Amino acid sequence: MKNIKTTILSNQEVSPDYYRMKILAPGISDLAQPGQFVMFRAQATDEPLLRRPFGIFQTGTLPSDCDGLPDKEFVEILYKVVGRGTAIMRELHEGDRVEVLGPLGRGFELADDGREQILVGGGIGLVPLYMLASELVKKNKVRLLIGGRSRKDVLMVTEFERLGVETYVSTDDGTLGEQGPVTQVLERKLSKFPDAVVYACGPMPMLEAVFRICQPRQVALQVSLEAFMACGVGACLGCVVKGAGHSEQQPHYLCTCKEGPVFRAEELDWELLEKRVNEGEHSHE
Amino acid sequence: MKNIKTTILSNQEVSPDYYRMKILAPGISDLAQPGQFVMFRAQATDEPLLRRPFGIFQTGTLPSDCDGLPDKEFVEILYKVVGRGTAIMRELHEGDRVEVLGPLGRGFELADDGREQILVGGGIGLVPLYMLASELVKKNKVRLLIGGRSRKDVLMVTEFERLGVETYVSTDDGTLGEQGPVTQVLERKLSKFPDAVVYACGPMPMLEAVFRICQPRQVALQVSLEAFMACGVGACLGCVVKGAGHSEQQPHYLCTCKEGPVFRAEELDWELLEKRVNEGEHSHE
Amino acid sequence: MSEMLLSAGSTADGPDLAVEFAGLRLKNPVMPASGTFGYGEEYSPYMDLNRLGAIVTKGLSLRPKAGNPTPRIAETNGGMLNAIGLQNVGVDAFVEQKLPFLKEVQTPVIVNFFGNSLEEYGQAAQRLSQIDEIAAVELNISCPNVKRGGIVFGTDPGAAAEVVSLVRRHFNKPLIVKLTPNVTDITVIARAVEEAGADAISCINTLTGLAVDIRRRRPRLANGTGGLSGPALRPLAVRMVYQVVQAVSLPVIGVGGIMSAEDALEFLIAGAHAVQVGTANFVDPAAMINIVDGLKQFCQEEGVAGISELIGTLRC
Amino acid sequence: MSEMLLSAGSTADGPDLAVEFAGLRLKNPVMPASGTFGYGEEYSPYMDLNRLGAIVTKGLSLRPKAGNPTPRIAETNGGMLNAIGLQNVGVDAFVEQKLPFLKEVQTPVIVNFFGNSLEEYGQAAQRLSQIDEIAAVELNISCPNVKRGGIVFGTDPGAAAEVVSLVRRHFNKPLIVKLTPNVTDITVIARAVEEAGADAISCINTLTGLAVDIRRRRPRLANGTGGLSGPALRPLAVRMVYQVVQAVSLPVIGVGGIMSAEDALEFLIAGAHAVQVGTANFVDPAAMINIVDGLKQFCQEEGVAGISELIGTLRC
Ligand SMILES: Cc1cc2nc3c(=O)[nH]c(=O)nc-3n(C[C@H](O)[C@H](O)[C@H](O)COP(=O)(O)OP(=O)(O)OC[C@H]3O[C@@H](n4cnc5c(N)ncnc54)[C@H](O)[C@@H]3O)c2cc1C
Ligand SMILES: Cc1cc2nc3c(=O)[nH]c(=O)nc-3n(C[C@H](O)[C@H](O)[C@H](O)COP(=O)(O)OP(=O)(O)OC[C@H]3O[C@@H](n4cnc5c(N)ncnc54)[C@H](O)[C@@H]3O)c2cc1C
Ligand SMILES: Cc1cc2nc3c(=O)[nH]c(=O)nc-3n(C[C@H](O)[C@H](O)[C@H](O)COP(=O)(O)O)c2cc1C
Ligand SMILES: Cc1cc2nc3c(=O)[nH]c(=O)nc-3n(C[C@H](O)[C@H](O)[C@H](O)COP(=O)(O)O)c2cc1C
Ligand code: FES
Ligand code: FES
Repeated sequence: MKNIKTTILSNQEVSPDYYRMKILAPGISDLAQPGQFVMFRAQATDEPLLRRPFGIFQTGTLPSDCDGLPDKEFVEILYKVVGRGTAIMRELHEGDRVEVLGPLGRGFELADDGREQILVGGGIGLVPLYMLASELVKKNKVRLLIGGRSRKDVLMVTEFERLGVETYVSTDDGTLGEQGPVTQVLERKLSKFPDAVVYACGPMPMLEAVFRICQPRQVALQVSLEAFMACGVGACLGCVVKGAGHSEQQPHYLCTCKEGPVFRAEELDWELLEKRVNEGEHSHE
Repeated sequence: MKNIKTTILSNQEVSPDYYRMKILAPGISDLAQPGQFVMFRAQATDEPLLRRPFGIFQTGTLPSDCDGLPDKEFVEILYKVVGRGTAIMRELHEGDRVEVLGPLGRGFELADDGREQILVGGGIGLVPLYMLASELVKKNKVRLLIGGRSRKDVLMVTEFERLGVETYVSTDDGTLGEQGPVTQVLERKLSKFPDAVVYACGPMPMLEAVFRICQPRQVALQVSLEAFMACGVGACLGCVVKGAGHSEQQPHYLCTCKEGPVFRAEELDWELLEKRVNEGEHSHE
Repeated sequence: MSEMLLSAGSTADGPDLAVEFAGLRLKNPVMPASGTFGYGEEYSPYMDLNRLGAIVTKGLSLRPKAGNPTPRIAETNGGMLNAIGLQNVGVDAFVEQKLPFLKEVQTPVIVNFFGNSLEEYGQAAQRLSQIDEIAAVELNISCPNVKRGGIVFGTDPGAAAEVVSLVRRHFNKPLIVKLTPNVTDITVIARAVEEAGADAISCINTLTGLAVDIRRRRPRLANGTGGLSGPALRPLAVRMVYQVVQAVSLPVIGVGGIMSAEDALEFLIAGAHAVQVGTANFVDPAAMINIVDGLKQFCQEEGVAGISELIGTLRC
Repeated sequence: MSEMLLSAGSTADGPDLAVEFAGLRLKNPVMPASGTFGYGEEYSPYMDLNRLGAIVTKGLSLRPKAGNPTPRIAETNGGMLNAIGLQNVGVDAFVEQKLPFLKEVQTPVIVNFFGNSLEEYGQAAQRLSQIDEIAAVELNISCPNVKRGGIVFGTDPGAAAEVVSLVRRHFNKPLIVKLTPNVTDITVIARAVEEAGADAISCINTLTGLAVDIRRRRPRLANGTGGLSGPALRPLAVRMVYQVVQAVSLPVIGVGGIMSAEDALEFLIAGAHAVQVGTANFVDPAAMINIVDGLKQFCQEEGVAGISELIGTLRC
């Protein structure tokens, strides 16, 4: 784990509002596990104040430019422009100075013991699944179910296919792949491969739906969560999520940044998870 | 006077830490008078919060790029990197979006009635004198006395000479021109041309010294001042300077942004001016 | 588009931004904060003053006031400190030199004023009550810069009530009282001011701060301390507006760190009937106009016919 | 370089950053602010904890505490709001699980703690007094998030004195009391706390703020309000530190919005004996180390032999 001031190697638009950024990151690149993330900040900006968390899309090494310098170990992130921080990121260029802290958090446990491997992702949730898939394909057949509202929310299909992953696309509006929710495809696959293990990352309602399908079938499920984060290392307790057994009387919180972002489904309190965004019922303290 | 969102035409280093920036500024360019200034802000930055004041170095028109667009009326500023705002400015490129408010303030009165015209400037204080000189040379012989601590503080000599201005350089350490303060040269010139009018811009101690020389000789003197500014238009009253006749009992403040930045020497309270930076004697209110 | 298609309260121009409170009817809820907009004139080359909900003047005192020595302003992170010291031309010069210009503008004029003693407050109120062109006054009991002025009145409920009662006696148009955030419990002051006869509350003035020039080991302001304004302050201001709205039944004008329509909406949703924009004017003279336009757009996007439907809709 | 050339107080390594106050001797005046540095361990992969002047823990209570629902944090301009709700493992788990790690670090450990009642404060103090490895405690009477906790004690001089006296009775190592900025006059609380037996004062905790999600018309924090921290707050914190330093004879630890050595120096020059760094740790885990290095460099540039020569040198 390292906190480095470094430079950007490349920053390219891959589809409207989606960008891939390669960051020179020796000492982070080599340690990164699928499902881990980094805290990122463009060095020039004080606004926004806090670093932003991004999943590690992939790691790798670029050959040196014959300039006598060592090979360039990089971390690559894939981000969607949604607000102030990411709007600033889109303007960055090769050579710009940035700060990166990582690799952070607990990644996916590879359950690559011969069982069917099913990945479920939507939108930007595909990011951590890519690095996971690159690991899993070494020993297993990997299936990826990609869901999205519409054609434009479906990313990286070719990249996954190039890894040898079998991809199934579904969109709510039918503009790409089959029409309907990704869970419809998941149900079919699980009927066929009841012993499969499932890894999921995406919006909360999708994860919820995936959980509702996996739980009665006793399918092993790991999910990667998001949360507002300030520190990324377990120090601020800002990013917690309700753990299994949580109650008002006996609260049980887990740090998304440190105990996650990947959790086994049974570690979480799914009843309350869903309510996360709707909290605020509580009176002022 | 206009408040525009516009773009940068060019931003070039002229010597270490000094930059010239041309800004597309129709509606400002054509109104600007020598000694006036603009309030500037790079559109992307919220930190620093406030706009920064910069004297107008020159205005002009760039021919259109044969792209069918109209000619490009620009305002040019010349700035020194001293802090956060100017550090951000140095990184800006052609095409970057900026906000400019101007032209602001009261510029120099052209006393070009045949009298000798003497300009005295130091460091970044040369900025407003350049546009002034370009006006004055139309009708008069113009002499510029440039002072600075050292060779590197002396800028733009060739530019002024190209206008037809006779320049006299002096530095404290003698690394360029004559050794000694610029006021030494001024004294010589005023002995020769006792009817001259003087225009000065530069650090406060230099202006002070210029005033001490001009006053007993009853030489007409205009000085351009700096002050911290928030609004630049006379609304916040943050930029005031003590006017002639100021006293604790009968205070008399002038807005540097609106009633200045150029003042006739007799409008100011020179006793108290000097103390400006040392104020803070006052007890808490 | 047929009239029939318009929902109640909206006009052919889209959502209705008009607000009504304390006997004032404003075409929209956006006005400058006192002291950041001079006497109106200063910004008139850059904007159409007719587009504002109201104009609020620099704080006036009965007699002219010279203000503090310089430096008077210093920038901080997300904000600025000021210690102008309430420099102003005085009521008479205002009437002679500034009001004629404001009369030509189709926007209500609110005069912010203060005194350095109870007596001065009373005299100023009396003098202001004679000026027809003033739509309302805003009583500054909260300026943190003047030794024997604002701070004494604004931080003590008894003193606040006393000065408000006195001014109330001399002034029968809408009386807005502007509160300081430099207190333990702003609702105590708000209630005192309500009982004393205020018609509305402006909330908040600046927060007292100190910035140090570390090389010179001196305060960066000649006055020592100054008032913090700007976006840094906004969460504090929104909190206090919400508290005051809950505590009293007077309408509240929200002020503190508003830079954009989104910021203004935080205050309106928290219960403010109008907003004042201060430091943002310095950052961008177009700020208030952009906010007015942004409010309209937000109403459109959210499908509400008028801005007043949004006021006080915060669910805590 | 010969020893002879060194001015008093400086060492071969350059200026001396050591500070001494309230019976503590710290190698430098820089320490984390409670709640922003976990229990020390969390940041240990990124920095050498031995380089800090002290380590201050997350606020502890006698029994573990679960904290508030989420979202617990929201970013604002130049700052952030938090309503963690004082989630902590409790004193016993701290001693068992966290302290062993801290024992290995050559840096004094200061335990921040709180209670939800007088009784709880007393019990926690008693329990903490039994732990040898603790160099000092920091009593949080200022947390704005807990209904029956901090705020009651920290805003009322009588209540503040009561809790400090009680804790004082149970605890004979250095007792630091941390004040809230949410008060009209912080010197009143500071004096009460001094008389009640505090050895030092930390100044300040967070300022209560509210941020609104304008689309959902809900507070952005589940708790409603939260505590504002970060550089936005700094001018307020520096002002209050200066006021407290003038008002009492206790040493003061400055905290609020420190991001850089320059920021830390504002507090030291205003009279603080040490500084705490909070939100800056999130922005850059190297912040405190950079500050330590920057303080040394500043002393060198200014030609002072030791940082303590700079403390309280502000001329107002
Ligand atoms: C562990 C983790 C991994 C992530 N991986 C990726 C990734 O690979 N690619 C990617 O594009 N994004 C990822 N995110 C989300 C990313 O951090 C946010 O999109 C980003 O912080 C938004 O910054 P902003 O300044 O542009 O948006 P803001 O202006 O801060 O906010 C814009 C919108 O984004 C939401 N938002 C802001 N911060 C977060 C956050 N931390 N988590 C969730 N929502 C947030 C806000 O509620 C708001 O609606 C990840 C988040 C986490 C916690
Ligand atoms: C009417 C006017 C015309 C000016 N013309 C020019 C010009 O042509 N070229 C040029 O380079 N500079 C000019 N200046 C000064 C310029 O505005 C400041 O250098 C600039 O604002 C510094 O911004 P910063 O963020 O880089 O510095 P900051 O980080 O804000 O401060 C760095 C240093 O600059 C000083 N400073 C900051 N703002 C001002 C200010 N408004 N006036 C004086 N000192 C300040 C600070 O005290 C500090 O020591 C002018 C100022 C005024 C008032
Ligand atoms: C330069 C300046 C001058 C001010 N003068 C006054 C004043 O005369 N009377 C007053 O009531 N408030 C005055 N204020 C306070 C503002 O009206 C406003 O309450 C405060 O700035 C917070 O709003 P903002 O963050 O939008 O600036 C002044 C503020 C600034 C920045
Ligand atoms: C996430 C977070 C948690 C905090 N928890 C505590 C706490 O447990 N006890 C305490 O006394 N202060 C707590 N604080 C307040 C800080 O210690 C500090 O006083 C405040 O953040 C101001 O400093 P800063 O601007 O450097 O962050 C917390 C602050 C933050 C941001
Ligand atoms: S982000 Fe700070 S604890 Fe997780
Ligand atoms: S800068 Fe605002 S009055 Fe001059």
